[in-house]
Amino acid sequence: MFRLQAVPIDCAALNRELAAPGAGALVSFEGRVRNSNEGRSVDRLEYEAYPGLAEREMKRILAEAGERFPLLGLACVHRTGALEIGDVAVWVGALSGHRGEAFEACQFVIDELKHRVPIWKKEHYTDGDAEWVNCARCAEHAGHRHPSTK
Amino acid sequence: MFRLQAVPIDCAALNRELAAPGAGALVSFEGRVRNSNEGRSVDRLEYEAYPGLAEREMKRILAEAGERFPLLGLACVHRTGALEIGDVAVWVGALSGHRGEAFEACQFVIDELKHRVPIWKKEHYTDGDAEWVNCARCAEHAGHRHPSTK
Amino acid sequence: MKIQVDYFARLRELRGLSSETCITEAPTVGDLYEELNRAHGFGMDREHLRAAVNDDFSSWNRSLCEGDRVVFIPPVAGG
Amino acid sequence: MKIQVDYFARLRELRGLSSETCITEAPTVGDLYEELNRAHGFGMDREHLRAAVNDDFSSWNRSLCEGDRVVFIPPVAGG
Repeated sequence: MFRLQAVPIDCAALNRELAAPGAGALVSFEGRVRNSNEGRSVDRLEYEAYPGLAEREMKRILAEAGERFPLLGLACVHRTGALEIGDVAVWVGALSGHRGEAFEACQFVIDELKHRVPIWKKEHYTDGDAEWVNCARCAEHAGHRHPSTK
Repeated sequence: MFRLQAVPIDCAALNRELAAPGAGALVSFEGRVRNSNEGRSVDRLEYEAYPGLAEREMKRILAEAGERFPLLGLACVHRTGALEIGDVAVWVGALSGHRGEAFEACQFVIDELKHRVPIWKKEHYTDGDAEWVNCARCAEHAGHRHPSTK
Repeated sequence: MKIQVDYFARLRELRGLSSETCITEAPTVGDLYEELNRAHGFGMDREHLRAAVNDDFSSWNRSLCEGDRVVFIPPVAGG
Repeated sequence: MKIQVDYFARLRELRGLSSETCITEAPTVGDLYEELNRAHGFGMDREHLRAAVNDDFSSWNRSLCEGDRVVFIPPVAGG
Protein backbone atom coordinates (compact mmCIF):
# COMPACT_ATOMS: atom_id res chain seq x y z
CA MET A 1 0.00 0.00 0.00
CA PHE A 2 1.23 3.48 -0.87
CA ARG A 3 -0.52 6.77 -0.73
CA LEU A 4 0.19 10.46 -0.95
CA GLN A 5 -1.80 12.65 1.39
CA ALA A 6 -2.06 16.34 2.20
CA VAL A 7 -3.23 15.75 5.80
CA PRO A 8 -1.07 14.65 8.79
CA ILE A 9 0.09 11.02 8.77
CA ASP A 10 -1.40 8.98 11.62
CA CYS A 11 1.58 6.69 12.27
CA ALA A 12 -0.07 5.01 15.26
CA ALA A 13 -3.05 3.86 13.16
CA LEU A 14 -0.80 2.74 10.33
CA ASN A 15 1.39 0.68 12.68
CA ARG A 16 -1.70 -0.93 14.21
CA GLU A 17 -3.15 -1.81 10.79
CA LEU A 18 0.02 -3.77 9.94
CA ALA A 19 -0.81 -6.98 11.77
CA ALA A 20 -0.79 -10.73 11.12
CA PRO A 21 -0.83 -13.73 13.46
CA GLY A 22 2.50 -14.93 12.05
CA ALA A 23 4.19 -11.56 12.48
CA GLY A 24 7.02 -11.33 15.01
CA ALA A 25 8.47 -8.00 13.93
CA LEU A 26 7.25 -4.60 12.83
CA VAL A 27 9.92 -2.09 11.85
CA SER A 28 8.64 1.37 11.12
CA PHE A 29 10.33 4.52 9.92
CA GLU A 30 9.11 8.07 10.42
CA GLY A 31 10.87 10.73 8.39
CA ARG A 32 10.32 13.97 10.25
CA VAL A 33 10.98 17.60 9.37
CA ARG A 34 14.30 18.70 10.92
CA ASN A 35 15.03 22.26 12.00
CA SER A 36 18.25 22.32 9.99
CA ASN A 37 19.72 20.88 6.81
CA GLU A 38 23.32 21.07 5.65
CA GLY A 39 24.07 23.80 8.14
CA ARG A 40 21.07 26.00 7.30
CA SER A 41 18.32 26.71 9.78
CA VAL A 42 14.99 25.45 8.40
CA ASP A 43 11.69 27.12 9.24
CA ARG A 44 9.26 24.88 7.30
CA LEU A 45 9.01 22.68 4.21
CA GLU A 46 6.80 22.11 1.21
CA TYR A 47 6.49 18.75 -0.50
CA GLU A 48 5.24 18.43 -4.05
CA ALA A 49 4.63 15.12 -5.83
CA TYR A 50 3.96 13.99 -9.37
CA PRO A 51 1.12 11.71 -8.26
CA GLY A 52 0.68 9.45 -11.30
CA LEU A 53 4.34 8.48 -11.48
CA ALA A 54 5.04 8.62 -7.74
CA GLU A 55 2.33 6.03 -7.14
CA ARG A 56 3.48 3.83 -10.00
CA GLU A 57 7.15 3.92 -8.97
CA MET A 58 6.35 3.31 -5.28
CA LYS A 59 4.27 0.28 -6.22
CA ARG A 60 7.31 -1.06 -8.07
CA ILE A 61 9.52 -0.43 -5.02
CA LEU A 62 7.06 -2.21 -2.72
CA ALA A 63 6.84 -5.13 -5.16
CA GLU A 64 10.65 -5.35 -5.36
CA ALA A 65 10.85 -5.43 -1.55
CA GLY A 66 8.24 -8.21 -1.54
CA GLU A 67 10.42 -10.25 -3.90
CA ARG A 68 13.60 -9.70 -1.89
CA PHE A 69 12.22 -10.23 1.62
CA PRO A 70 9.64 -12.61 3.09
CA LEU A 71 7.15 -10.04 4.36
CA LEU A 72 3.69 -10.18 5.89
CA GLY A 73 2.95 -6.53 5.26
CA LEU A 74 4.57 -3.43 3.78
CA ALA A 75 3.18 0.06 3.45
CA CYS A 76 4.25 3.64 2.90
CA VAL A 77 2.55 7.04 3.17
CA HIS A 78 4.07 10.35 2.05
CA ARG A 79 2.85 13.85 2.89
CA THR A 80 2.41 16.65 0.40
CA GLY A 81 1.96 20.35 0.99
CA ALA A 82 3.21 22.56 3.82
CA LEU A 83 4.92 20.92 6.82
CA GLU A 84 6.29 22.32 10.06
CA ILE A 85 9.32 21.21 12.10
CA GLY A 86 8.58 17.85 13.72
CA ASP A 87 5.84 16.87 11.26
CA VAL A 88 6.05 13.41 9.74
CA ALA A 89 6.90 13.68 6.04
CA VAL A 90 6.97 9.96 5.31
CA TRP A 91 6.12 6.72 7.10
CA VAL A 92 7.22 3.20 6.13
CA GLY A 93 6.18 0.04 7.94
CA ALA A 94 7.51 -3.49 7.30
CA LEU A 95 5.95 -6.52 8.97
CA SER A 96 7.52 -9.98 8.95
CA GLY A 97 8.02 -13.17 10.87
CA HIS A 98 11.53 -12.25 11.97
CA ARG A 99 13.20 -8.93 12.57
CA GLY A 100 16.11 -9.09 10.12
CA GLU A 101 13.95 -8.92 7.03
CA ALA A 102 11.69 -6.24 8.53
CA PHE A 103 14.69 -3.96 9.15
CA GLU A 104 16.09 -4.62 5.68
CA ALA A 105 12.78 -4.12 3.88
CA CYS A 106 11.97 -0.91 5.74
CA GLN A 107 15.38 0.54 4.95
CA PHE A 108 15.22 -0.64 1.33
CA VAL A 109 11.89 1.13 0.79
CA ILE A 110 12.96 4.47 2.24
CA ASP A 111 16.32 4.37 0.41
CA GLU A 112 14.69 3.61 -2.93
CA LEU A 113 11.94 6.16 -2.35
CA LYS A 114 14.52 8.89 -1.82
CA HIS A 115 16.34 8.02 -5.02
CA ARG A 116 13.55 7.14 -7.41
CA VAL A 117 10.17 8.60 -6.53
CA PRO A 118 9.21 11.97 -8.07
CA ILE A 119 8.60 13.94 -4.91
CA TRP A 120 10.31 17.24 -4.26
CA LYS A 121 11.03 19.24 -1.14
CA LYS A 122 11.32 23.00 -0.91
CA GLU A 123 13.08 24.21 2.20
CA HIS A 124 12.12 27.56 3.66
CA TYR A 125 14.95 28.87 5.80
CA THR A 126 14.68 31.07 8.87
CA ASP A 127 16.61 33.78 6.97
CA GLY A 128 13.67 34.05 4.53
CA ASP A 129 15.39 32.25 1.66
CA ALA A 130 13.86 29.12 0.07
CA GLU A 131 15.25 26.39 -2.15
CA TRP A 132 14.25 23.16 -3.88
CA VAL A 133 16.53 20.55 -2.31
CA ASN A 134 19.07 18.93 -4.70
CA CYS A 135 18.12 21.31 -7.43
CA ALA A 136 20.13 24.42 -6.76
CA ARG A 137 23.29 22.33 -6.80
CA CYS A 138 22.18 20.60 -9.97
CA ALA A 139 21.59 23.90 -11.75
CA GLU A 140 24.96 25.25 -10.53
CA HIS A 141 26.60 22.04 -11.60
CA ALA A 142 24.99 22.21 -15.02
CA GLY A 143 26.16 25.79 -15.31
CA HIS A 144 29.65 24.87 -14.23
CA ARG A 145 29.95 22.05 -16.76
CA HIS A 146 28.39 23.93 -19.66
CA PRO A 147 28.87 27.63 -19.02
CA SER A 148 28.05 28.46 -22.64
CA THR A 149 24.51 27.13 -22.27
CA LYS A 150 23.73 29.29 -19.24
CA MET B 1 15.15 4.95 28.98
CA PHE B 2 14.35 1.32 29.69
CA ARG B 3 11.54 -0.20 31.62
CA LEU B 4 9.92 -3.54 32.27
CA GLN B 5 6.15 -3.49 32.56
CA ALA B 6 3.37 -5.99 33.13
CA VAL B 7 0.75 -3.94 31.26
CA PRO B 8 0.39 -3.55 27.46
CA ILE B 9 3.02 -1.40 25.75
CA ASP B 10 1.58 1.80 24.23
CA CYS B 11 3.85 2.04 21.18
CA ALA B 12 2.03 5.06 19.77
CA ALA B 13 2.67 7.11 22.92
CA LEU B 14 6.29 5.96 23.09
CA ASN B 15 6.92 6.92 19.46
CA ARG B 16 5.34 10.34 20.06
CA GLU B 17 7.46 10.96 23.16
CA LEU B 18 10.64 10.47 21.14
CA ALA B 19 10.87 13.91 19.58
CA ALA B 20 13.45 16.65 19.04
CA PRO B 21 13.58 19.61 16.66
CA GLY B 22 16.77 18.28 15.08
CA ALA B 23 15.35 14.80 14.52
CA GLY B 24 14.86 13.68 10.94
CA ALA B 25 14.37 9.97 11.57
CA LEU B 26 12.60 7.75 14.05
CA VAL B 27 13.08 4.01 13.58
CA SER B 28 11.00 1.86 15.86
CA PHE B 29 10.80 -1.87 16.38
CA GLU B 30 7.84 -3.81 17.76
CA GLY B 31 8.52 -7.43 18.69
CA ARG B 32 5.15 -9.15 18.61
CA VAL B 33 4.01 -12.58 19.72
CA ARG B 34 3.90 -14.92 16.70
CA ASN B 35 1.47 -17.83 16.40
CA SER B 36 4.31 -20.24 15.64
CA ASN B 37 7.96 -20.80 16.48
CA GLU B 38 10.33 -23.29 14.92
CA GLY B 39 7.44 -25.19 13.40
CA ARG B 40 5.36 -25.42 16.57
CA SER B 41 1.98 -23.75 16.90
CA VAL B 42 2.06 -21.23 19.74
CA ASP B 43 -1.00 -20.40 21.83
CA ARG B 44 0.41 -17.79 24.22
CA LEU B 45 3.63 -16.73 25.96
CA GLU B 46 4.92 -15.82 29.36
CA TYR B 47 7.85 -13.48 29.89
CA GLU B 48 9.83 -13.43 33.10
CA ALA B 49 12.62 -10.98 33.88
CA TYR B 50 15.33 -10.63 36.48
CA PRO B 51 14.54 -6.95 37.02
CA GLY B 52 17.68 -5.74 38.83
CA LEU B 53 20.08 -7.11 36.25
CA ALA B 54 17.80 -6.65 33.22
CA GLU B 55 17.62 -2.93 33.95
CA ARG B 56 21.34 -2.63 34.58
CA GLU B 57 22.31 -4.53 31.42
CA MET B 58 19.81 -2.64 29.25
CA LYS B 59 21.21 0.68 30.52
CA ARG B 60 24.63 -0.52 29.41
CA ILE B 61 23.27 -1.46 25.98
CA LEU B 62 21.58 1.93 25.56
CA ALA B 63 24.80 3.69 26.64
CA GLU B 64 26.84 1.63 24.17
CA ALA B 65 24.41 2.56 21.39
CA GLY B 66 24.76 6.21 22.38
CA GLU B 67 28.54 5.96 22.03
CA ARG B 68 28.38 4.24 18.64
CA PHE B 69 25.69 6.33 16.99
CA PRO B 70 24.83 10.06 17.10
CA LEU B 71 21.34 9.81 18.57
CA LEU B 72 18.77 12.30 19.79
CA GLY B 73 16.74 9.72 21.68
CA LEU B 74 16.74 6.01 22.43
CA ALA B 75 14.31 3.98 24.51
CA CYS B 76 13.14 0.45 25.11
CA VAL B 77 10.22 -1.15 26.94
CA HIS B 78 9.80 -4.89 27.56
CA ARG B 79 6.65 -6.69 28.70
CA THR B 80 6.51 -9.27 31.46
CA GLY B 81 3.78 -11.75 32.32
CA ALA B 82 1.21 -13.42 30.09
CA LEU B 83 0.95 -12.35 26.41
CA GLU B 84 -1.38 -13.38 23.62
CA ILE B 85 -0.68 -13.72 19.89
CA GLY B 86 -0.19 -10.26 18.38
CA ASP B 87 0.72 -8.58 21.67
CA VAL B 88 3.82 -6.39 21.69
CA ALA B 89 6.55 -8.06 23.75
CA VAL B 90 9.20 -5.40 23.25
CA TRP B 91 9.44 -1.94 21.74
CA VAL B 92 12.63 -0.07 20.75
CA GLY B 93 12.73 3.47 19.37
CA ALA B 94 15.79 5.28 17.99
CA LEU B 95 15.67 8.97 17.08
CA SER B 96 18.40 10.74 15.14
CA GLY B 97 19.18 13.46 12.65
CA HIS B 98 19.55 11.01 9.77
CA ARG B 99 18.03 7.62 9.09
CA GLY B 100 21.15 5.47 8.79
CA GLU B 101 22.11 5.74 12.43
CA ALA B 102 18.52 5.35 13.61
CA PHE B 103 18.21 2.02 11.77
CA GLU B 104 21.57 0.83 13.05
CA ALA B 105 20.94 1.86 16.65
CA CYS B 106 17.48 0.30 16.75
CA GLN B 107 18.78 -2.99 15.38
CA PHE B 108 21.81 -2.90 17.69
CA VAL B 109 19.60 -2.51 20.77
CA ILE B 110 17.21 -5.35 19.92
CA ASP B 111 20.08 -7.67 18.89
CA GLU B 112 21.99 -7.02 22.11
CA LEU B 113 18.85 -7.28 24.22
CA LYS B 114 18.13 -10.73 22.84
CA HIS B 115 21.64 -11.93 23.60
CA ARG B 116 22.44 -10.27 26.89
CA VAL B 117 19.43 -9.25 28.95
CA PRO B 118 18.09 -11.71 31.55
CA ILE B 119 14.55 -12.07 30.26
CA TRP B 120 13.03 -15.46 29.55
CA LYS B 121 10.14 -16.61 27.40
CA LYS B 122 7.98 -19.64 28.04
CA GLU B 123 6.03 -20.77 25.00
CA HIS B 124 2.67 -22.46 25.52
CA TYR B 125 1.84 -24.54 22.46
CA THR B 126 -1.60 -25.31 21.10
CA ASP B 127 -0.97 -29.00 21.84
CA GLY B 128 -0.87 -28.19 25.57
CA ASP B 129 2.90 -28.50 25.92
CA ALA B 130 5.01 -25.61 27.25
CA GLU B 131 8.72 -24.85 27.15
CA TRP B 132 11.25 -22.21 28.17
CA VAL B 133 12.77 -21.09 24.87
CA ASN B 134 16.49 -21.90 24.40
CA CYS B 135 16.52 -23.91 27.57
CA ALA B 136 15.22 -27.33 26.58
CA ARG B 137 17.91 -27.52 23.93
CA CYS B 138 20.52 -26.35 26.39
CA ALA B 139 19.57 -29.04 28.90
CA GLU B 140 19.53 -31.73 26.16
CA HIS B 141 22.86 -30.46 24.96
CA ALA B 142 24.31 -30.58 28.43
CA GLY B 143 22.97 -34.11 28.84
CA HIS B 144 24.37 -35.13 25.49
CA ARG B 145 27.81 -33.86 26.31
CA HIS B 146 27.96 -35.18 29.84
CA PRO B 147 25.65 -38.18 30.01
CA SER B 148 27.26 -39.36 33.26
CA THR B 149 26.14 -36.21 35.08
CA LYS B 150 22.48 -36.63 34.12
CA MET C 1 1.95 17.72 -33.09
CA LYS C 2 0.29 18.62 -29.76
CA ILE C 3 2.11 17.55 -26.61
CA GLN C 4 1.00 18.27 -23.06
CA VAL C 5 3.87 19.24 -20.79
CA ASP C 6 3.37 19.25 -17.00
CA TYR C 7 5.79 21.00 -14.66
CA PHE C 8 6.62 20.24 -11.05
CA ALA C 9 8.71 21.82 -8.33
CA ARG C 10 11.57 24.03 -9.57
CA LEU C 11 10.62 23.64 -13.23
CA ARG C 12 7.02 24.65 -12.43
CA GLU C 13 8.29 27.78 -10.73
CA LEU C 14 10.76 28.59 -13.51
CA ARG C 15 8.12 28.10 -16.17
CA GLY C 16 5.47 29.90 -14.10
CA LEU C 17 2.80 27.33 -14.82
CA SER C 18 1.87 23.72 -14.05
CA SER C 19 0.86 22.54 -17.48
CA GLU C 20 0.82 23.70 -21.08
CA THR C 21 0.05 22.32 -24.50
CA CYS C 22 3.00 22.64 -26.87
CA ILE C 23 2.76 22.61 -30.63
CA THR C 24 6.08 21.09 -31.63
CA GLU C 25 7.93 19.28 -34.40
CA ALA C 26 10.50 17.85 -31.92
CA PRO C 27 10.95 14.20 -32.87
CA THR C 28 12.03 12.97 -29.41
CA VAL C 29 11.49 13.76 -25.75
CA GLY C 30 15.06 15.06 -25.55
CA ASP C 31 14.55 17.38 -28.50
CA LEU C 32 11.42 18.76 -26.85
CA TYR C 33 13.37 19.52 -23.69
CA GLU C 34 16.06 21.34 -25.63
CA GLU C 35 13.40 23.36 -27.45
CA LEU C 36 11.69 24.36 -24.20
CA ASN C 37 15.01 25.04 -22.46
CA ARG C 38 16.04 27.37 -25.30
CA ALA C 39 12.69 29.14 -25.12
CA HIS C 40 12.49 29.51 -21.34
CA GLY C 41 16.08 29.19 -20.07
CA PHE C 42 15.56 26.63 -17.30
CA GLY C 43 19.33 26.53 -16.80
CA MET C 44 19.17 22.83 -15.91
CA ASP C 45 21.25 20.39 -17.87
CA ARG C 46 19.40 17.36 -19.23
CA GLU C 47 21.77 14.97 -17.51
CA HIS C 48 20.38 16.09 -14.15
CA LEU C 49 16.80 15.49 -15.19
CA ARG C 50 14.76 12.44 -16.04
CA ALA C 51 11.90 12.32 -18.50
CA ALA C 52 8.48 10.77 -18.13
CA VAL C 53 5.87 10.15 -20.83
CA ASN C 54 2.29 9.23 -19.95
CA ASP C 55 3.09 8.69 -16.28
CA ASP C 56 6.08 6.42 -16.70
CA PHE C 57 9.79 7.02 -17.00
CA SER C 58 11.06 7.38 -20.55
CA SER C 59 14.38 7.52 -22.36
CA TRP C 60 15.33 10.86 -23.87
CA ASN C 61 15.33 9.41 -27.37
CA ARG C 62 11.75 8.15 -27.24
CA SER C 63 9.73 9.38 -30.23
CA LEU C 64 6.91 11.75 -29.37
CA CYS C 65 3.34 10.95 -30.39
CA GLU C 66 0.38 13.27 -30.72
CA GLY C 67 -1.30 13.67 -27.33
CA ASP C 68 1.67 12.47 -25.24
CA ARG C 69 1.87 13.89 -21.73
CA VAL C 70 5.49 14.73 -20.92
CA VAL C 71 7.12 15.61 -17.60
CA PHE C 72 10.73 16.63 -17.00
CA ILE C 73 11.75 15.46 -13.56
CA PRO C 74 14.23 17.54 -11.53
CA PRO C 75 16.37 15.69 -8.95
CA VAL C 76 13.97 14.16 -6.46
CA ALA C 77 14.04 14.80 -2.71
CA GLY C 78 11.24 12.81 -1.12
CA GLY C 79 11.36 11.37 2.36
CA MET D 1 28.19 -18.53 55.21
CA LYS D 2 24.66 -17.41 54.29
CA ILE D 3 24.01 -16.81 50.60
CA GLN D 4 20.69 -15.80 49.06
CA VAL D 5 19.97 -17.64 45.82
CA ASP D 6 17.18 -16.38 43.53
CA TYR D 7 15.77 -18.50 40.76
CA PHE D 8 14.15 -17.46 37.50
CA ALA D 9 12.40 -19.17 34.62
CA ARG D 10 13.32 -22.85 34.13
CA LEU D 11 15.55 -22.96 37.21
CA ARG D 12 12.73 -21.47 39.31
CA GLU D 13 10.40 -24.19 38.12
CA LEU D 14 12.98 -26.97 38.60
CA ARG D 15 13.81 -25.75 42.13
CA GLY D 16 10.14 -25.10 42.90
CA LEU D 17 10.83 -21.77 44.54
CA SER D 18 11.94 -18.22 43.67
CA SER D 19 14.44 -17.62 46.42
CA GLU D 20 16.17 -19.43 49.24
CA THR D 21 18.90 -18.80 51.78
CA CYS D 22 21.69 -21.38 51.55
CA ILE D 23 24.14 -22.16 54.31
CA THR D 24 27.22 -23.14 52.34
CA GLU D 25 30.97 -23.50 52.55
CA ALA D 26 31.34 -23.24 48.73
CA PRO D 27 34.30 -20.91 48.12
CA THR D 28 33.17 -19.68 44.69
CA VAL D 29 30.01 -19.02 42.71
CA GLY D 30 30.81 -22.02 40.51
CA ASP D 31 31.23 -24.30 43.52
CA LEU D 32 27.87 -23.15 44.85
CA TYR D 33 26.21 -24.02 41.54
CA GLU D 34 27.75 -27.50 41.55
CA GLU D 35 26.58 -28.01 45.14
CA LEU D 36 23.00 -26.97 44.31
CA ASN D 37 23.02 -28.92 41.04
CA ARG D 38 24.09 -32.08 42.93
CA ALA D 39 21.37 -31.49 45.51
CA HIS D 40 18.53 -30.69 43.12
CA GLY D 41 19.52 -32.16 39.74
CA PHE D 42 18.90 -29.14 37.49
CA GLY D 43 20.37 -31.11 34.59
CA MET D 44 21.83 -27.93 33.12
CA ASP D 45 25.52 -27.72 32.44
CA ARG D 46 27.30 -24.65 33.84
CA GLU D 47 28.64 -23.74 30.41
CA HIS D 48 25.06 -22.92 29.30
CA LEU D 49 24.43 -20.66 32.28
CA ARG D 50 25.79 -17.34 33.44
CA ALA D 51 26.16 -16.25 37.03
CA ALA D 52 25.18 -12.98 38.67
CA VAL D 53 26.13 -11.71 42.12
CA ASN D 54 24.37 -8.72 43.68
CA ASP D 55 22.59 -7.80 40.45
CA ASP D 56 25.58 -7.86 38.16
CA PHE D 57 27.20 -10.54 36.03
CA SER D 58 29.97 -12.45 37.73
CA SER D 59 32.67 -14.93 36.79
CA TRP D 60 32.22 -18.46 38.07
CA ASN D 61 35.38 -18.23 40.11
CA ARG D 62 34.35 -15.18 42.10
CA SER D 63 34.69 -15.77 45.85
CA LEU D 64 31.45 -15.76 47.77
CA CYS D 65 30.92 -13.38 50.66
CA GLU D 66 28.41 -13.55 53.49
CA GLY D 67 25.11 -12.05 52.38
CA ASP D 68 25.79 -12.25 48.62
CA ARG D 69 22.73 -12.58 46.44
CA VAL D 70 23.40 -15.08 43.67
CA VAL D 71 21.43 -15.84 40.49
CA PHE D 72 22.14 -18.53 37.91
CA ILE D 73 20.98 -17.33 34.54
CA PRO D 74 19.59 -19.82 32.02
CA PRO D 75 19.91 -18.95 28.31
CA VAL D 76 18.00 -15.72 27.79
CA ALA D 77 15.15 -15.28 25.31
CA GLY D 78 13.89 -11.72 25.58
CA GLY D 79 12.41 -9.78 22.69
